[in-house]
Amino acid sequence: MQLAYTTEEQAFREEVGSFIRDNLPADVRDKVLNGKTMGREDYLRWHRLLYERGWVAPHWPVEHGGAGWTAVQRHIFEDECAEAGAPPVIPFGTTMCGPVIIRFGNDWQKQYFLPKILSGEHVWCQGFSEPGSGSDLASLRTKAVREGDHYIVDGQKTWTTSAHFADWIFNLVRTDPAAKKQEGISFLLIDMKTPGITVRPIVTMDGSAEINEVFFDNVKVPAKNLVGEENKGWTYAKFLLGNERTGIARVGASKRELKKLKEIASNEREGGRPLAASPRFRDKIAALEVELMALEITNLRMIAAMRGGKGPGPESSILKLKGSDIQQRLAELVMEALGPYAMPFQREAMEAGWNEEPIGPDYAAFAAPHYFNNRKISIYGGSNEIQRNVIAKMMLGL
Amino acid sequence: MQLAYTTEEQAFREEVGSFIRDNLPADVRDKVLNGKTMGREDYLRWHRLLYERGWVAPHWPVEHGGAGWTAVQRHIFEDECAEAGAPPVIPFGTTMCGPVIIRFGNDWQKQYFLPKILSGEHVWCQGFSEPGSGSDLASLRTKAVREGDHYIVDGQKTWTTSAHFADWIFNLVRTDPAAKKQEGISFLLIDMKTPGITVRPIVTMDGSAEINEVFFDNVKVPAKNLVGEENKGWTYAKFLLGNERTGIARVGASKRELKKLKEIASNEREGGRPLAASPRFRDKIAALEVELMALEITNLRMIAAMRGGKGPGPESSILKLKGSDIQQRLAELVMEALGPYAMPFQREAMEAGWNEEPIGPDYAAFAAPHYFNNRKISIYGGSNEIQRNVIAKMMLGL
Amino acid sequence: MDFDFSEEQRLLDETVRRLVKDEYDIVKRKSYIAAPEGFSRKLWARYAELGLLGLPFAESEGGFGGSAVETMIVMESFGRGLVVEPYLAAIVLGAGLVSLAGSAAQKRAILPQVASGKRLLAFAHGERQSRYALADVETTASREGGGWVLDGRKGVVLNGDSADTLIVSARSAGTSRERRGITMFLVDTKAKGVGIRGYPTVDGLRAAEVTLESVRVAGDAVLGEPDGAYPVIEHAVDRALAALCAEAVGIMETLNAVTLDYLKTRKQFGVPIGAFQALQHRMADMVVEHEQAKSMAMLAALSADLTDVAERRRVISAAKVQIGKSGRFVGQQSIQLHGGIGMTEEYLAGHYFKRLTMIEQSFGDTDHHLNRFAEVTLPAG
Amino acid sequence: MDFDFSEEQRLLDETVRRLVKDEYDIVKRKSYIAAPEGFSRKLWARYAELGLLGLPFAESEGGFGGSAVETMIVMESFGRGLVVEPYLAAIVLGAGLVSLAGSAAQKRAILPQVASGKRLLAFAHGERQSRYALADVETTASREGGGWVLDGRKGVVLNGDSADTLIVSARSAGTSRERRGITMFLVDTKAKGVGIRGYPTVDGLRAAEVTLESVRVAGDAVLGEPDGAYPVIEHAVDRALAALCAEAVGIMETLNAVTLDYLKTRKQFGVPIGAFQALQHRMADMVVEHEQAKSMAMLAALSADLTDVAERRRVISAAKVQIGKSGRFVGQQSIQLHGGIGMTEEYLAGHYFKRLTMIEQSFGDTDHHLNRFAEVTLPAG
Repeated sequence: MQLAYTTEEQAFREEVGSFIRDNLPADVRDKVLNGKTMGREDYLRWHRLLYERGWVAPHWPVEHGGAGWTAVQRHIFEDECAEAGAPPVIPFGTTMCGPVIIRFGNDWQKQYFLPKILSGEHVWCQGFSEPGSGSDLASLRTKAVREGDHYIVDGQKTWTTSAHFADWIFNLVRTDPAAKKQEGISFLLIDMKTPGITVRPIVTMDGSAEINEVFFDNVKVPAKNLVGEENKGWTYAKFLLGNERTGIARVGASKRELKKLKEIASNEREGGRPLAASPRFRDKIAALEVELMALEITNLRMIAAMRGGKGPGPESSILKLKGSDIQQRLAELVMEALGPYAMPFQREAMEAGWNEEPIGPDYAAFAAPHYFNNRKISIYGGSNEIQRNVIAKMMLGL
Repeated sequence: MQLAYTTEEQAFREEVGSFIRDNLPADVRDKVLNGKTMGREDYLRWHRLLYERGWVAPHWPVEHGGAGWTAVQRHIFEDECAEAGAPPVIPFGTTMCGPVIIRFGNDWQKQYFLPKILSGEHVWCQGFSEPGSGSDLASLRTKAVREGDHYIVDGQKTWTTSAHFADWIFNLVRTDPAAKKQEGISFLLIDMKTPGITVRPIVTMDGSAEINEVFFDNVKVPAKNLVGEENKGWTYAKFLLGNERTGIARVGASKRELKKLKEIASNEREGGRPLAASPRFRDKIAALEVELMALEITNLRMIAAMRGGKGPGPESSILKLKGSDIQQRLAELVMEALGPYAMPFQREAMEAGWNEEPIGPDYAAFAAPHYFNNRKISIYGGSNEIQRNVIAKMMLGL
Repeated sequence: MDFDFSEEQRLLDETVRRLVKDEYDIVKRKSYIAAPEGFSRKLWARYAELGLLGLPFAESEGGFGGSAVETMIVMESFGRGLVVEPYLAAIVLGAGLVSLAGSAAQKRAILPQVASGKRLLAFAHGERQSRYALADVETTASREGGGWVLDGRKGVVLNGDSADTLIVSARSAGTSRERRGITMFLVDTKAKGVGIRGYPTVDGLRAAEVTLESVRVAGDAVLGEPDGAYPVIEHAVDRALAALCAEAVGIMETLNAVTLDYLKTRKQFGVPIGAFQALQHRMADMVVEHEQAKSMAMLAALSADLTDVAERRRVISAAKVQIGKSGRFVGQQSIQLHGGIGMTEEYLAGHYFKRLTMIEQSFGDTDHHLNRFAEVTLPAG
Repeated sequence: MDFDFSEEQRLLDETVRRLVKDEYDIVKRKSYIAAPEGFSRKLWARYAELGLLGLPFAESEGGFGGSAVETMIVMESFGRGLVVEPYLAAIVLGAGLVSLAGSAAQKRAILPQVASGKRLLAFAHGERQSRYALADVETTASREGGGWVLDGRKGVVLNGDSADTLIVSARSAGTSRERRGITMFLVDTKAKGVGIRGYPTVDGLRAAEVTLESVRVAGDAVLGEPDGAYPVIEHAVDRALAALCAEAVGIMETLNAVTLDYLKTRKQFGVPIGAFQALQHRMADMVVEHEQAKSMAMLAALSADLTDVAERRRVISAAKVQIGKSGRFVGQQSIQLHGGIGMTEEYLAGHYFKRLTMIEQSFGDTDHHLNRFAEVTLPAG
């Protein structure tokens, strides 16, 4: 039993660190570290650099462009990237749709889509949630009717992150309305430029517009874009949802935010002294740091358990629960640290290129919006209530 | 809108205060304030004094010996008694069984039992819970079979507070095993000296023995001890449980305990200074004091609402939830304040008459046992989970 | 002891409830916010007609002589509807300070204009370094001839960009953070040297950064006793805190109502989500928190003008602590129970949540007031 | 990076698990507690046979050279079974101090006897006023000839009533609460002037109040460097804290297991109570807390002998904070989910809950360690 990295792991870590130092564009890093609005091109610049290095989808099988890393290497990579302020790779292609195509797609799909996912030519988004189906995903109603060698798709998806700049969407559609709800669903790949698709941004309460509604009105989709078999889409969706959850704890990003919180609390003053020196505020930061330390080890333990070839199980719900709580509380403490200066709403200060004098300290503009935006973390990707259901039912047999 | 007492209310308060000062036996008060073991006679001495004053069951109709008080007067009385360290009146006769007899009993029962409840000649206990029926009270199985002018009772009750010194028990028994579970239950009054009754104490984890199992083996009970109609007992039990819940918040007792906590925290030392001056511990006391202030007002608001003649509704679940949380946290903080000196187990120091040198300060012996014992508060009388169910279903219609 | 409103109070309550119900929903509110000043002048005039703007000061001063209970009644309804007009800034604080500290002449000149809606006041007090400490004033006031010169910066001045007159606090004596030595001045926002940068706040209201560069005011611009403004400021802010507590209680009431409604109507897995016990229990706890908060808001209103300052501090700070904790729970959980829809700008819950959140950070957050409370109840040593 | 045990560690784990499983249940435990010393001498001899009593010190000292990881393995199983033998007091602390600070002669004289189970040690350090501050020592040591005279009182000395030898800390220089100036002494419990008042603790263990009245010891009774005991004491206590964390994790494992079992078997309203979502979610949170606690207990074991003292402090205190919070939640909720039966003396859950509660108050509670942690991670100023 030892927590120190092996010599090889340490060397790998240094390799990753130096790659980031040498390549991460300074303006992208600045946006990530300061929570500014990220556009398609911000993500893609980093994506292409990773692609050139062969690190953009390290978890894929080597023959499809993966890196053949161990779970520990993946963790090191993700941790280093997050702490250094590299943007995440948009997960919809590399982490979600790609593995489904690799596992269940036909040869044409593999040859056509996988290279474009890797290179960044195709940015993907995910068409799962619908207005009527939140936690109860299988109740979806967007339908696809086969006509000759096409499907005609009608319906609506929602909460679709990145749809406003995505090239493709992978969609769950109902192909057999008569079947039981899980059994009439298919998995369809749709070009976002197809006529009949409308994207409407959803503004969230923090004022940002990262998510969208996507409307499908008589959208004609070639039948060759069906993944696997018709009406088996639920199986592929479950594979996708159960896959790749080691990053779910978001430990690296939280470590970065903790560091920022400490800087802010040292800079803010209370009665002439740093807020970080006030026993009350200091205790809150410390309590959160302890939780994060524990989560990091819990995450590592689960990664280590995967080395034996076991996939991530319901245990990843533990990581999601604690991870989301920590992220939310970090944003909460940053906002608290600002005191009255959390109040000014400076939406424009969150856009790149804005260089007027900020109201209050330069980190003020992001504080409250981040807190509001982060409330989503315990809602999306399976709400915290769903995660507890998973633990109770799948781990504990209740 | 005003929170100050009226002149009449203030005069009443002073009357109560001076009665307590003049009459409450010092040794009983000492036992209450210091959490020592209370015996039957400790309760009864105070009971008899209240009886002589006409205050032992103030909420009863005046013709049966009640005091004709307003809800505010009752609150003042309870609050003054609790803060001053008077023991509670054992509620099983005055608050539980008495009102049921008054409402549903026959003339003989009223004439025989009510005066003896008032005078303290009969101490009562409650035969509701059974080993198989906790929150699901109506699933009880103790049966009573009619034979001539008697019932023959067989079965077992549990968690029976005061059974070891009670004279009578009011029992829910199943008289029609074929009926639906709520419909075959009767309400039977049983003399604890009847042959076939065995009382076995249940020692709780703090080492005390306040509760008991009560076994009924072929116990012969006169049919005249049946309250109301056979198989209607569930109605009477619901009346009993829904009745008389203004004291449920236990504000007076918590104010007394808060005072004690502050004294202890001022006496204990950390780094040579009073623990109460440590920002961390001070904050915890303060946060709890705020909750208690709020609960006191919430309690008063509900009492005021009852003045219009409305009985206590599901709102009393709010009082139970917050009240139990506050009581438990008070005991928790007292234990924390003791530091290592919460560890010595000095059961004998909790008995009256013990006068050896205590280990640690003289308040140490009670700290951890009280904390352990107080865990019951969120379990008995409808667990906190049941209280939340009540709010959700009866107040909110969920 | 009673919790009933008087007949006049009941009438006021009904009037304000009806007004807010008629004039406020999430769409109308957006249109009010879109106005240059960030609120509806038309509604402001209605409030004046109804006597609301003269509520908290005496009839002899041109007002209606209401107590903090009347303010509570107004603010609770304003919370229910998420009203954006500057009642807190201009009336509770601004007019409150004039009423508490002003000379007869000042009151005569200002308060009737306030009551009629013709003049807006704002309280320019907080500074970048002061956080929540009311005595932390570094803006300076120096005597010059019979008048004064003011220099400094004031931050997050509520509705500072729409005010006609600012009440500016400045240090006329003593050292930074000393209670003694603070003086208040009435300053015309158009006076030379006054710079105002207005902006929206995250909760849909408005505030401003104010700069004072050699601003010259006459001797009669002093509001209250020179060097002795601190007790008045503390009193006015305690009233503002009581008002904020009432507003927060109104917000919680609405949030609980819409969340309960959502639990009953939103279906998942074939049943209303309110059938799930974990959500039922959460909702029950939200109700408990609202009741506790409401109790303390009432107590705060009844204590906002106590002559026993220590007791006033104790109660007001306790109320703010309770409202902060209850509000955080109710706000966060109302969003959580709504799921995705609760996150969106077009749904009402998020707006209530944001305002509730900012109330917690107004005039001292939960930590600040827990400390202020403890200083009374558990004096150190 | 790996979390696997070595082959020897796996064997140790299996051995101790089996031993505890065979020799401990709630009835047997009661019989061990009923013995005069409050534990089973027979089991103590078994531990000696199995090498457990020599585990934490070097083979050259008569031990088996185990690290804090081996101690963790033992203590976690001891937690699972709620073992009452004085492993923490006599081995982790007592033998640990001798091994860390003793001279070659002292080690030779004492450690083999400890390993064989023939000699019991106890650490008489805390005092009435000291709470959790390790430097708060008022018991005095004065030189007299070549020896020393000890005077003072020690409180809540774990297993002090069964020890053959006490390790007594005393102030030989400096002022109260100063780190410098503390010296440790080996004191025979039968020495003249030593008074021992033993008693049970609320968690079923034993402790003692110790009085020292002009206790004379020879010069070679000094353990470690005169005046310089503090760093050694802190190190030994950090090891004890890591051991306590492991014990707590074992306790939580058992509590979660019996609670889950109860949820599955106890029926109310015609279904197992584990069918109620509110209880399912509670149980899920208990599992999460146990996992987080287990992570930190592992990290503590791997850090208990770090040469970087600040880093050791940081990790050990973080672990104690996590175990304190997780343990309180798991303990309280396990009783709550059991309902009435959980309150009774004859059911096992209450005993586990009581020990878990007292672990939180041992060698610094959550507040104490949160502060110690923050002193490293957020140094004041």
